[in-house]
Order: sequence, then structure tokens, then C-alpha cells
Amino acid sequence: MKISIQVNEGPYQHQSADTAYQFAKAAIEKGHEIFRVFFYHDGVNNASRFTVPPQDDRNVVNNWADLKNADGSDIDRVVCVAAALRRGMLDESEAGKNSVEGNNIHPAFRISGLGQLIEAGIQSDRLVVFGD
Amino acid sequence: MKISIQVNEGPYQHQSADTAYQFAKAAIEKGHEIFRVFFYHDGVNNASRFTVPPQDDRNVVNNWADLKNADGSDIDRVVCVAAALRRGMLDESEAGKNSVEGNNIHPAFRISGLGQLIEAGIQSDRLVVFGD
Amino acid sequence: MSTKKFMYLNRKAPYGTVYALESLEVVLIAAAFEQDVSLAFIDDGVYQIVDGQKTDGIGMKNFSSTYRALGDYDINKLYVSKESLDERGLSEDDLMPLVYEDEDDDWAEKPSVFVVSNAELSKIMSDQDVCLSF
Amino acid sequence: MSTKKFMYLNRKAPYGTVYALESLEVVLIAAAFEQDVSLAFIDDGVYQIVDGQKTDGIGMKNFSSTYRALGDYDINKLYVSKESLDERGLSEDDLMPLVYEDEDDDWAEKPSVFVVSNAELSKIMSDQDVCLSF
Amino acid sequence: MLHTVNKSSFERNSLQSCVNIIDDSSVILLIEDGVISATNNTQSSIVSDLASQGRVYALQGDLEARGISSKVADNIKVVDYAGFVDLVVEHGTPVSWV
Amino acid sequence: MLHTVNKSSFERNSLQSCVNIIDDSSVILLIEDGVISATNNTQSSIVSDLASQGRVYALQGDLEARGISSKVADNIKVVDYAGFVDLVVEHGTPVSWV
Repeated sequence: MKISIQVNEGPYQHQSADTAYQFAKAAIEKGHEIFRVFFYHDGVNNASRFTVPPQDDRNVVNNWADLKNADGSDIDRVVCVAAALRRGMLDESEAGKNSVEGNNIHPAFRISGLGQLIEAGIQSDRLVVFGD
Repeated sequence: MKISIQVNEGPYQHQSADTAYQFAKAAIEKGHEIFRVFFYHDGVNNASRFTVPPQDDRNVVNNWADLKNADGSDIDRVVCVAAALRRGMLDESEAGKNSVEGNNIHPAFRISGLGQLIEAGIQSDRLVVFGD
Repeated sequence: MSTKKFMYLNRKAPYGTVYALESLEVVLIAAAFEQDVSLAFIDDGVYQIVDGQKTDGIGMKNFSSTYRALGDYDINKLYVSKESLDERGLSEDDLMPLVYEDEDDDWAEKPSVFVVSNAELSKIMSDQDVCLSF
Repeated sequence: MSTKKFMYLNRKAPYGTVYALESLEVVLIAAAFEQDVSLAFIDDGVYQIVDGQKTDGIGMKNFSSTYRALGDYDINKLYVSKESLDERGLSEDDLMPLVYEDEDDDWAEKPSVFVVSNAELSKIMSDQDVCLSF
Repeated sequence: MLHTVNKSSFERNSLQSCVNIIDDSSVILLIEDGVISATNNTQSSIVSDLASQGRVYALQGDLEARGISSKVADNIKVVDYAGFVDLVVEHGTPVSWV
Repeated sequence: MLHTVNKSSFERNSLQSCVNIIDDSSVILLIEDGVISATNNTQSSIVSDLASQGRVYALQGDLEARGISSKVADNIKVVDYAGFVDLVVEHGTPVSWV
């Protein structure tokens, strides 16, 4: 099946991001395709390349970045632009448009609009929401 | 009175940061001193200089940055280093130590340890916690 | 693209958390995709469409007027749990009078808000292809 | 520095949210300040010190062993709500056997966990100078 | 003591937990979504006794934001942020039921 | 439908709300702090009827993390993440009671 995932909370504060990752991994292991992971609300914070978790703990951002579909193709990891901007998650393009010096989006993620979430709902057999 | 504040949630997702700010402002207007605002848990995200909120909405980060005590002195705004690192909030020094390119802490905030929270509890007449 | 039934499930009060606002932002974008869209308001979610919200006192953006615009985007199925209203001492009169113009009926103005029982909500929910929770 | 009474109020289950872990991190730092420290576990907070936590299955760090170290830091007043345990079908036997060595009593090993009624907790809470909630 | 509760009693157990534990001299301030518990509803009994003793407050701005200022239950005192500050000053150690 | 609940019924109303609304063919999966509601406790009645119909599941990893694997109530089925995926596949539209 084609499955998409919505992640509504950031890493570490709530378990949602971890559960979503474990679910995605299990789905891939069972032969399903992850069509898209859409990061919304505080979920956008999962895409920060600035996170430095303790060495004895999991790295939530890298978990997402390393996740691949069974055919070896990358997962489509989309960060909602509106949610990202108000929470300080920027790629180079958005930083430039908004005159901010620096950017913090991990290259494994891309910033896009909410239409990507609706499209994921249309194109996938299932859309599973993980939040708090 | 000498009042300190702990903020446990980031901007926009939960009202806690807004309520804490309104409380601090009212306390100052009534002649009290804000000894320290300590940002813990997701509260560290209040210190991001990358936030770009919609133009018709409040700017939570700037609200904190612009807050001054009645005598014109800056509020001591402290971001917990352990909480900040796992969530991707870095100043230049922490970025350097952890080999991350870039940093996102607003200059009105400083990164320090949890001892600053305990000290705020000891030195203040009241410590008020705002969370979710 | 194919048409699917999308439900937006709103269970939280506005302002205390961002979910109400960011749910509305999705709904507005969703309108452009010409899917079959329903909104459900249950539990404290019913406060999202209570009339007379004023946010000057808390320094936050008042986005309640946006619900009034939903009709213009052909989003006109807002289901509100009667049990949730009752428990909270609220009635339909406390809600914003949200309406739309029915293009199939000479643009007559019709209500968009439907107060329904949980049993009816259950049926509506069971009929959905996608459920987004806020 | 003066000595104050600090209470750490823990009301949430571990792992579902970070509050339990980050509360523990504050408590460990607080030990260095030689204040009078109490921990209260009420509501789902009682699960923080349930024995036998294993996190391999969820891929998260198991920090429960850190509670066993609290005694070494002279943190030995862990109050657990009896009512909260009862409601959840838990008893003191389900909790980790946390102890400390009493330097005023020839380093005798003594329990750090006290199961108390809400009425007793109320009194203990009323006596605090600072309450940090997690 | 001053106890602040920021969630609706319909959504969470924090208000009930607070009422179960606080002592006879404590007061409660309802803030954020907590102000929902200041209105007349099927769960009003959680705070009605304390309210009749003048020990329950609710934050005005949060009531107005949610459009429920006119629905506040009897004996609940409405305060603004300045009143919040006064409660913190007057009632000793504040406890947040987050 | 598959309904996921991620919070303890002691902390939030989400499990009760879910049970109040779902239809006769729906199943519930308890995840994260939601697994607390899979144990024997004073609120077990919220899901006991559904459990006796074989319609309540709980996530194993979350039970183990909280040290409560041995306390699971009768008739509740324990699944791992692979079982979670199967439930999503088998039961149509998933609904999260976040």
C-alpha cells in the first residue's frame, strides 16, 4: 500500500515523532511504500540540522534523514512553509526572502506548501496522523 | 517583589509563552522586578532569531527581546543548554563546540545551565511556571 | 485528480493551542483541490466557532472571522456535536451564524453549521477517506 | 546562599513526553545547590518510578536507572500519591526500591520512597518555597 | 498558595487533581483554556464549592478570546494580568498544574 | 476504521470521546501514554466492552517502556509496530484522537 504520514510535534518533547518513525520503518519492512511524510505544527522542528542530542540517546532528525523506501529511494520529507516560518525553520531560499542570516533545514527535508499534505491524502491509500 | 518565570513551551504551538510574556509585562508595570526568565523544554524555541511570523500576528521572540525592567535594564533571558542542544537551538559557541555550521539564538538571550533555574528559585520571591 | 472525502476533526479550544488556527489554514488550502470537505467540531473544538471572540486582551491574532469566509470557498459542511455543546452549556445560538450561497438553488443563502448527535457524527466519520486531526 | 524548600511536581508518564526526563535533569543539578529537595509523583507521574521499564521496543533512552542514583545525591524524599497508585491498579511493590544511606545513622540504608495520602501531600506542598511543575 | 490551571476540565484531569490536593487556604486561578472551567457547564461542580468561598479566579482576556465572558459561573472572580500578578504576590508559592 | 489514542484516560478525555463516537465496526489501538488505559485500573470500564469484542489493541513497546506489560487487562490484544501497520492496512481510514 501507499501510506503517508503527518507529524504534528517536534522531536524530544513528545513521543509522536518517534512513534511516527517506528511506524514508517515497520511499514517499509512490511513492503509498503511511504509516499510522503508531512511535518506540520511543531513537527517542522524535526527537520532541524542544528539538533545535537546526547550521545546515548537517539537522533530523531537523522532517523528521518536515513529512512529509505524498500527500493532504496528517498522518502519525500516535506516541511510546511507557513508552520516553519513562524517557528524559525528556514532553508536558504526562505532565509533569503525574509532577510534572515543563516538557515537550519536539514538537506534531507524540503520546504513546501500545505497543498502537499492534501495531495498526500489524495494519492495515498492511507494517511496516518501522529500528534499530541 | 523579585519574580522569576519558567517557560516550558515554544512560541505559537501553545499559549504558555504568550501568557508568560503578558504576566511579565504586567508584573513590571506594577513595579515588580523580573529577576530572570528561564526557557526550558520546548521553551528554548522562544529564543530563535529565525522566526518569521505572519505580519498580522504577534512576534513572540521580539516581545521577549524588547521586554525591559522598569529601570530600563534588560531582562535576564536564559535558555537551558541541555534542552536547547537536543532541539537545535545553538549560539555561536555551542555551534562551534558541536561542529554545526550556523547558529540561531537571538542576541537578547543567553545559553546557560540548569543551575540558573535553581538560582532563580533561590534568589526570587516567586518563581512562576508556564507550560502546557 | 480523483475526489476523496476529507474530514477535519477539531477537538481543541482556540488560542490555548495553535491547532485551531493551523487546521483552518489547511482547510483553506484544501478548498483549491476540489475534494469533498467536512469539518467536525467535537469536545472543546466547539469553542472554535463560538461567536464574539475578542483577543485584544491576550495579544494574539483573532482568526475567528476566517470561519465566515469558508462558505465562499464551498466549504459548507460544518458538523458540531450536540452532546459536546450540551455538556458545555452552549447552544447553536452561541455559535457564529455561518452560511454559504447555494449555486444550485439560485444562490440562496443557507446555513453551513449542522448540530448533530454523536450517532450521526459516527456515520459521517465512517464515510470518510481521509481524516486529519487537530 | 540561603536554603529553600524546592518541590518537583511530576504528573506525567515517562516517554510519552519529555517532562519526566527533563525534570530528573533539573533534580540532579539542584542537588549541587544544597537546597531542601522533595519530589512528588501524582497522577500518571507515578509511572515514572514503576519498576521494570524497558525501552528497546520504542527506540528511546531508558533513564529509569537514574532514579536509583538520587540517594547518592542526598535526594531521598520521593512522595507518591496513594490515591494515584490505587486508581491505576498499582501498589508500592510495583515501584523501584529506591534507597539512600543515612549519614546520621551509621550509613544505614533507608527507603527514599514514601507512599502518602493526598491529604499528607497537601501539607507537604503547602510547606514549599518553590514548586517546579513537570 | 496560588494554583494555576491552564486546561479545560473537559480535556484534562489537571483541575480535578488540583482540587483534590490543595489545602484550605489555597486559591485557584484559571488561565488559557482553563477558563472553560469557569463557565456554567456539566462539570461546574468541580470548583463550585471553592468558588462559593471566593477562592476561584479566571483570567479575563482568556474568557473574552473564547467568547465566553457572559457565561461565567456564580462567585468566580474575573481578573486581568495585573490581577494575576497580585494573586502571585499575595498567596505565596505558586503551583502550576501544567 | 482504526482509531488511535495516545494519551492515558486518566490525563485526557480523548479515549472516552473516541469510544462515544466510533461505529460498531471500528477498532481502537492504544499507543504511547494511551497504553495506560490498557491496564487493569479504575477506568478500565471505558474500553472493557470493546475489548471483550476483540476490538482493542495496545502497542507492546509502549507497555514495556512504562513497565506495565504484566498488567494488561483481559481481552486486550498486544501488537508491535508491524501489527500497527497491519491494523492501518486492514481497517480503512485511520483516525487519530490527538
